[in-house]
Amino acid sequence: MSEEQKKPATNALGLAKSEYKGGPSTMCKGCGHDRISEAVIQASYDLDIDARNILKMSGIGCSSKTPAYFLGNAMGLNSTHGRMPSFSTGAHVANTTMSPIGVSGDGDSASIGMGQFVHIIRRNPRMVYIIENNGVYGLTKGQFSATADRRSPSKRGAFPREASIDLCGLALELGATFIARSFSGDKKQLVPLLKAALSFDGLAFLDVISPCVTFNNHEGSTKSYTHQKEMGVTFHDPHYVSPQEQIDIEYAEGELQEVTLHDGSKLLLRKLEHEFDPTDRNASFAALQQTRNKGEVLTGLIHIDMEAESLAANAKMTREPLATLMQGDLRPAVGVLDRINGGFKI
Amino acid sequence: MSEEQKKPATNALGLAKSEYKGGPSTMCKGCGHDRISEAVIQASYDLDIDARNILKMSGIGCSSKTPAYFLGNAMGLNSTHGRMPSFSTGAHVANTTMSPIGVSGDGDSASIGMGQFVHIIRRNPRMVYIIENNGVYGLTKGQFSATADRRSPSKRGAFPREASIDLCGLALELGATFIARSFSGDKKQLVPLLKAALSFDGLAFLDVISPCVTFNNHEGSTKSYTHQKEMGVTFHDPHYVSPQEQIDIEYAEGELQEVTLHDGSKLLLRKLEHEFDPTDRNASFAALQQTRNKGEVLTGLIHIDMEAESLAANAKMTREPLATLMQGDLRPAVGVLDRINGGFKI
Amino acid sequence: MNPVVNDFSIRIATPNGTGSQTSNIVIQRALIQMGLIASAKNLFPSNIAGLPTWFQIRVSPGGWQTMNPQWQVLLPLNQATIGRDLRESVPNTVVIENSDWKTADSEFEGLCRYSVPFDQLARKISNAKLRPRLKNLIYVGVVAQLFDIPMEKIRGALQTVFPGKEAVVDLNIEAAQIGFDFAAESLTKQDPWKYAAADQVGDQILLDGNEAAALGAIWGGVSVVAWYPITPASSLAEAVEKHIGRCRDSDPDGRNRFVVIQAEDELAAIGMALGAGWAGARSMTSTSGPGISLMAENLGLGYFAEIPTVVYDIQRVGPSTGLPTRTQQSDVLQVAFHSHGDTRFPFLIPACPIESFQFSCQAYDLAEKYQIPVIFLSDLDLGMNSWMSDPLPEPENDIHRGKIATDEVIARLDDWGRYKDVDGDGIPYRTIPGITLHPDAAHLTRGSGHDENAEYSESPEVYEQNLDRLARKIDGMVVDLPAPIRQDGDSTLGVIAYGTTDMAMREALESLEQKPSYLRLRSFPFHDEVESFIDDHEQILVIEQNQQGQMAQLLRMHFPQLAARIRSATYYGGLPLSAGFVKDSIEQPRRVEA
Amino acid sequence: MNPVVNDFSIRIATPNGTGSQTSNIVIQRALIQMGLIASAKNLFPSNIAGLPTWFQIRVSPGGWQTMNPQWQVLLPLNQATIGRDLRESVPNTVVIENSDWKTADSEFEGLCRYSVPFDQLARKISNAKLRPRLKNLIYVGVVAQLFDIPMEKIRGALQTVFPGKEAVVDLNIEAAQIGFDFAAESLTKQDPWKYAAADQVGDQILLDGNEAAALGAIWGGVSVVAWYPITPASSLAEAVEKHIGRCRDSDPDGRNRFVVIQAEDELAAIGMALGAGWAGARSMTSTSGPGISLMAENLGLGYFAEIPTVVYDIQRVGPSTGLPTRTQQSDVLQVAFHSHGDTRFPFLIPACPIESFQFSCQAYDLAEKYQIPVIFLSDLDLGMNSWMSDPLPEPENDIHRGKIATDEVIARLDDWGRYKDVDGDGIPYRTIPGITLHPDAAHLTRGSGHDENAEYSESPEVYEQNLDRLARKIDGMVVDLPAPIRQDGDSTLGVIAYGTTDMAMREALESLEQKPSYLRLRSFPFHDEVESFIDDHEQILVIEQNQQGQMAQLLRMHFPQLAARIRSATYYGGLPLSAGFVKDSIEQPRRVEA
Ligand SMILES: Cc1ncc(C[n+]2csc(CCOP(=O)(O)OP(=O)(O)O)c2C)c(N)n1
Ligand SMILES: Cc1ncc(C[n+]2csc(CCOP(=O)(O)OP(=O)(O)O)c2C)c(N)n1
Ligand code: SF4
Ligand code: SF4
Ligand SMILES: [Mg+2]
Ligand SMILES: [Mg+2]
Repeated sequence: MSEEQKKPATNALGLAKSEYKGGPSTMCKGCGHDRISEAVIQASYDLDIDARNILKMSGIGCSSKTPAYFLGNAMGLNSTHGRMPSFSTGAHVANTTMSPIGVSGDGDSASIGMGQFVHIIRRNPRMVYIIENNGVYGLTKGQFSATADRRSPSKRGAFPREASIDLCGLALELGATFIARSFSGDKKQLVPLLKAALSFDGLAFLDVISPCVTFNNHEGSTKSYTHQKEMGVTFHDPHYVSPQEQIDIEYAEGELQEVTLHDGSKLLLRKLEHEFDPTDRNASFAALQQTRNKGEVLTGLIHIDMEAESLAANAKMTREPLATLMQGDLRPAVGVLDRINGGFKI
Repeated sequence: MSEEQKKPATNALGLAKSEYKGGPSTMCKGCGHDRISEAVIQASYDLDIDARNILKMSGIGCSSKTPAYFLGNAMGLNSTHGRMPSFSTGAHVANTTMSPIGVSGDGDSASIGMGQFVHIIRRNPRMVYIIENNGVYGLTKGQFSATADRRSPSKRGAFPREASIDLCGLALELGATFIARSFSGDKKQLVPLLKAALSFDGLAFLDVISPCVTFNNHEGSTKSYTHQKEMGVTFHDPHYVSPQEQIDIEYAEGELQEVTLHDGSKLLLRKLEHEFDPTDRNASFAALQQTRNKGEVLTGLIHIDMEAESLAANAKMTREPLATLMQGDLRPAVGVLDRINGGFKI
Repeated sequence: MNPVVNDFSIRIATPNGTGSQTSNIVIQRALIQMGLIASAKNLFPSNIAGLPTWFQIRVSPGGWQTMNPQWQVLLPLNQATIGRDLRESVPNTVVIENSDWKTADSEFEGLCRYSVPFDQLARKISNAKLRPRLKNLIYVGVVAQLFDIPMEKIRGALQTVFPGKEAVVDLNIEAAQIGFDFAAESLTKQDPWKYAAADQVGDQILLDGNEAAALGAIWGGVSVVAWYPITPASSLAEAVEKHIGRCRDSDPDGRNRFVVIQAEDELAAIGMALGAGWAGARSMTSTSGPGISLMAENLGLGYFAEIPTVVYDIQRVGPSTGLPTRTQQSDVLQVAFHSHGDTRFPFLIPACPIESFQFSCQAYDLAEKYQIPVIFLSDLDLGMNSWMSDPLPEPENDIHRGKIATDEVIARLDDWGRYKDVDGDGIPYRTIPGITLHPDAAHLTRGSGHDENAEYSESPEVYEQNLDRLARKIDGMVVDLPAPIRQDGDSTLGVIAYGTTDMAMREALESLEQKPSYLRLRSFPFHDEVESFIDDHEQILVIEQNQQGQMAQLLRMHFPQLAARIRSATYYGGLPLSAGFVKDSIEQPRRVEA
Repeated sequence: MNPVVNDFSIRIATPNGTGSQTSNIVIQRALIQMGLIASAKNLFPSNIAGLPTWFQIRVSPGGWQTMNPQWQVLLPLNQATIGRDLRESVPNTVVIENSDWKTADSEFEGLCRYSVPFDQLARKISNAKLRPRLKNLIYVGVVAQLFDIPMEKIRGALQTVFPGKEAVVDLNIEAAQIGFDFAAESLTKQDPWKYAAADQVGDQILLDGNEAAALGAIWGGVSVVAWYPITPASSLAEAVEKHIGRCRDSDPDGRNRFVVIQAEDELAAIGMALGAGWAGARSMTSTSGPGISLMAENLGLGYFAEIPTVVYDIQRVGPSTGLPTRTQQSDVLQVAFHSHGDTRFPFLIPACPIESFQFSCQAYDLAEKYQIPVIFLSDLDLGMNSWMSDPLPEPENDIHRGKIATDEVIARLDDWGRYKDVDGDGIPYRTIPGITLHPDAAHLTRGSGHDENAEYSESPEVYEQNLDRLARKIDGMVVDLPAPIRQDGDSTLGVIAYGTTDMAMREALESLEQKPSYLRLRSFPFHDEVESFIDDHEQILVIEQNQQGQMAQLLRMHFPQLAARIRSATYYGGLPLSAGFVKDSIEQPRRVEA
């Protein structure tokens, strides 16, 4: 082996990809969630991210365990079931210089966590919000989640009694600023979308279909690998270009839509069969409607709103971390209390 | 005064409208909520409802207090903040022969109650779900609710920082089977919609704009009487015809859409300016989108789905009240336990 | 009749939402401007407009701010309650009635009656549009004339209510003057009560406990506030929001060094507060009964994962929705053992605005030093009623953030671990994400079983050791918690109270012949002094505002050897506690159980 | 070597999710078919596949089903834990090792070692596709051969696991036989342990506490089940769903006389249960730690508005997420005083499957009679481990729905009111909407202050009276609650335990020279017998599975006169309690605090 071959490739920070790993996964073999962890590792490595600036946030579930299995150098908080959004919001405002990556499950977000899911979208803090969507409660052994759809039987053959939730449709209705759907089996699509999400100043929501091989990958399941391969459709291929990079891919005129993200990076969307501008909210609605009506699962960037203000901007927050403010910054100056007391004088 | 004039008018049950009242209201004078109570009284009277078959359900808030002020002969449960949906679901399944009318506020349902709101829509129990929507927390003195929109300042001039929720849009996205919006100041529209809701076997959701005169009826508020009068639009006038009644109104050909409800009653929709078929979910989406884009508030029947199954049907529930099943119905027959024990024999 | 000066209470009954609150406050403030400690209890309904409210203003030579369950002067200005108001009045109570109303003369029997044609007088108010509101000022004038409050004090009080709005003050004065003139001309003084200027006030200020606590939070360095509206806690978060931008300097770009988020509910509010605490900011949330219940699960995470935050529980009457606008001390057992599993939460119990300020300020240091959610346990009486108080004192101590595992600390410590008890006090060194960058620092904080290095573990030994360390940590907190205040008496009886019960206790003690000893608890877990106090007395009576004697129960649990001598006297009707209840409980045990 | 018959434990270590569970159960069942009480403890991780699991099967002459913390036979078939498994084994432990793995010989020092080439043997399994799963059956055969379990019992056991699937049974037997044959040919018995047919079992059945409780609910007449998945409570609701349709007759149209709803979370689950209880159906929900915390607010409404329902709390290790698959008894203080304000919730504590069935069944009568949420307080050890038990007995009592304000009752009673204490027992007559049609019946149930007629009231007297009535009502419950079980010994020591601690207690008692008295609590509030038991003994030791000695605390609170003699011994590592712990605690107090 030559000297060169021995040294692993490194990124601009001089880090090998392996340094973006976490502990060994305890997921079942073949679980979609592991593929998503890999995509996060890939995206972080490619983006030369210092993991120590990432906050890994999660709720409870198999999916919510995965932050233990990526970015081992990042700190994380495995919170309570369904409450990742509020913990993330708090952590985010405490230190807006950090980038939170929130990982949740369809049970965690669409069932018990629905309230917080809805309200974090309204609040729009800067973070990446990934739902590892398998249509079941993996960790509690295969009960239906709220994204299980009526046509999709359980392993034992029962069908969900309730209407399923399309998380992307819901996010769109609620005014989310960055909505994408992808598939844990489609790294080529997922990684650039994750990169774009990490470059976005606002809530970047990713609904990632992530089959549960143990409880929901059987025939008839609409969250299985097979189903997603058959019924998944997309309107464009995403390609992420960092601020430093040149756009070196050649496209035909009009074939490409370019979205410039907050940090100057670009998301290039190579159009496929259909015309569809994800910056146009009405078009996003239409695209979703149209595919759903056909029983298809639309993936790709579904909507992006580069105009909306994020929570920190909206709240006119300092760019310093609140977490490190000192006595001098926090405690009002001597004399202020006298003034206050004076105001209470009758 | 002649004998005849003295006697108040009565309905088919021989009840005067006053017998549909509740206790004296403790709302502020002019509060929109009181108008909604009146509409419930009117609809119940007109429909010859025996109030003892109604369950009045609510959460916490000014709005949630109103069940005390209508249908004094009905029993009710004033539950906890944001949890009316779950209490109603439980009460409903306990006795499906009763009709629950759930009353909630925008704070109660769209803030703390969002999770339960979403999930009761998925479950589709037969009930009327009214949100008395004033864009504020009335009872806790005027904080913004999640339906407060960004353009609408508080009394003290502050603007909401977060995107507002369109409850009808949300319900539609979630697959609700009956969605209407109305205005507490528009009895002519609200009463027939309520009647249709009461005749519907499934969740009939009514988002009723109901101005809070004390905290959110000032200039600039988008939940004020003035704003609703200016920006409210509707696509059709509703007219309710009970199963016994003849359709005695004359309409031009094609001017009328007729929806036959589960109990055989009909909701007649007289078309106004626009073409719009509320039984077509895509059309409902389009109508909402279109009006929202113009800053208008669409009222009227927004969507109705006569095909969907209600919870009780879906769960193959008996039509007897579970509440009155006796020992003989409930406890398994003698011998069954032996069989069960046998199954545990190794 | 000999005049009785500065020693009586006025009760004003009105429907709420009619603007009478301004008039009531004006009377209180005018008295304060006369140099009197005028305490006020606002008994308001859970409603926005139309339901009965009572406002009770007390002046006493001792300057007591306890609620006086009896009143000497009554203004029954709410037709819905007039009958009851009169019936509840003791003989000779002065009644200022609306003579435009038809009330049976018999109702007034034994009472000293002044009739005022309020509705007629109101017509004299020049500004017709504002008449419905200004009308309330007429009774202010009547009270002023009858009991000797100079009209310039009324004006002075109005100026504090409408600062800088002289035109408004003039309109109000005009209405008050109408009442004053009527009383002067048409009423003949037949009662002994009067006010006279005195020197009780000094440099005292008037504020409510919630506002004091809010300021304490600001001085304590809070920077993330997440809350959900609920009476009686809303005004605390709202006061933080009101003051923080004005008290705390912006950053060089003029941007806020804080954020206040109105959450969608209490589950989210505590989640945000804990998320912020975990990420290193000083954070808080404020709530009451239903909200504190909803926080159970997340508080358990905060406890077990050792995340600092401050939770203000402003207690109201429970259980359930209870009486949202009435006061109680009935969350004690709940907060002490909140959440499932073995937990124990420290709480602080202020008894006055200054303690509200101080304990609130201190709570942030405690939360960070001990890495735990700290509960600030106040109540509606302290939180929402206004109290005369010495000015809020500048905090004595600088902000202390406790043990932080900075990179240097990790490098220095031998084999640091997030949950390692390096110093033998049960307190580990915590990291701050983004600040602690040492290669060993990264870990996943979790509510599941974890070892000293924050790694997931299902080991029984690791689990037990961790719980034991937590217990040690919390036991150790007492050295930093506000110590109980002991005052020895001349009896074998020791009385224990806490929080707002203190006011009634102190007033009652003053009036007792034989004085029991008095220990005021100010925090949990208990100091050793609590045990020695119990040990020093043959009998212990715990006086508190809940049904079950919750603090007495907590004491019995903690001092089983002494439990037999602990009795309890409880009031739980929702009104601020009176000295009379305390006195009676001590003198002739009533509602006292073993 | 003298054989030791039917008195040892086998511990099987495997990664979870590999199908070993079937093999383990087959061994247990084969032993049962031999007439042995074979108890099993499944120590599984909070994970779906790949993490360590231990399964421990115990047979003893006494038929004890307590966990034996030591094992005499070990199958360390998980490479991730083999080192630890060997180290934790006492000398002479029999080890059945996988000879295909490289484990240092030194690790086996002092142990009795049988080497089995499992991987090689697996290749003999004819069905290649199923080999990975069937492979586990090989150790079943080895165990059978070594310890004398006849292969036809293995077959019999497989038939109970795969009823009616002879082909599957054959496949499994083939694999087991490979192990059996290998052992017969290649292993030389060097240890004393063996099984022999006996007569311990009689007509006993094998089931877990959750399934028994589920059946109790069905026999108790539950018709509305609302739940949210959580370990270790899910299997209870799932068992109701499994059995109810088969046990309860449909209506004449073939439609269900029940409904099971998987709620979106625990807040909704308890809301649905209470809504149903309010509307007159018998309802339940099941949960554990985090879920019971989330139910706090709504349970308070149920308490205060007096709504019947049954809540199953299957305790796991807390606080917070804790160890979801391990057992504890640490929600005691929380459920006793759940929710804010003054509350007290009755709870039932089963100690075996029969009590799970009976208490569960009875809970519905109690909930309806006393109009209150009743908590069924079990734990993971009872709920999820399988237990040998006498057959479930037909309930003795008919269903009783308590005091219902039917139209006749209202007409008969003088001035009925929803919350009126007509009979002096604190229990009012409740209405059922749609059933009670009397014109006076209608009212609005609420969690806010209300008078006897369910009208909103802020009156302090009304509030106090209502809380007092509630206290009376709950005090009165003891006559109907399962009484404690007392067993007098020959010592001045009295030991108190409850729930699953009972198994360890009874086994320990058997082995003690001087026997303390033993009182087993079965419910809260406490019966008078509890007080007299404490009174009768100089020292009281409460043994329980939590850190703080929560039940001891509860006892101290309730019997302050006797509190001084109550000590507590606690285990909280999450494993099922052993008799050894109990014995040690009694003999040589360890972890015993004042
Ligand atoms: C309050 C609470 N209720 C229930 C649970 C049990 N629980 C753990 S994970 C889970 C569902 C997880 O499903 P999902 O989020 O879809 O994750 P997956 O395992 O499918 O990735 C549940 C119900 C819990 N931990 N906390
Ligand atoms: C758990 C809980 N949190 C907070 C409150 C306080 N609270 C009472 S009503 C209310 C808001 C009501 O707003 P909305 O539902 O819009 O009703 P409105 O008064 O506007 O009709 C709040 C926050 C409560 N009762 N319970
Ligand atoms: S149970 Fe399902 S979701 Fe969980 S780890 Fe296994 S495959 Fe993944
Ligand atoms: S505060 Fe607003 S919502 Fe409440 S009663 Fe008054 S007007 Fe109505
Ligand atoms: Mg899932
Ligand atoms: Mg509102």
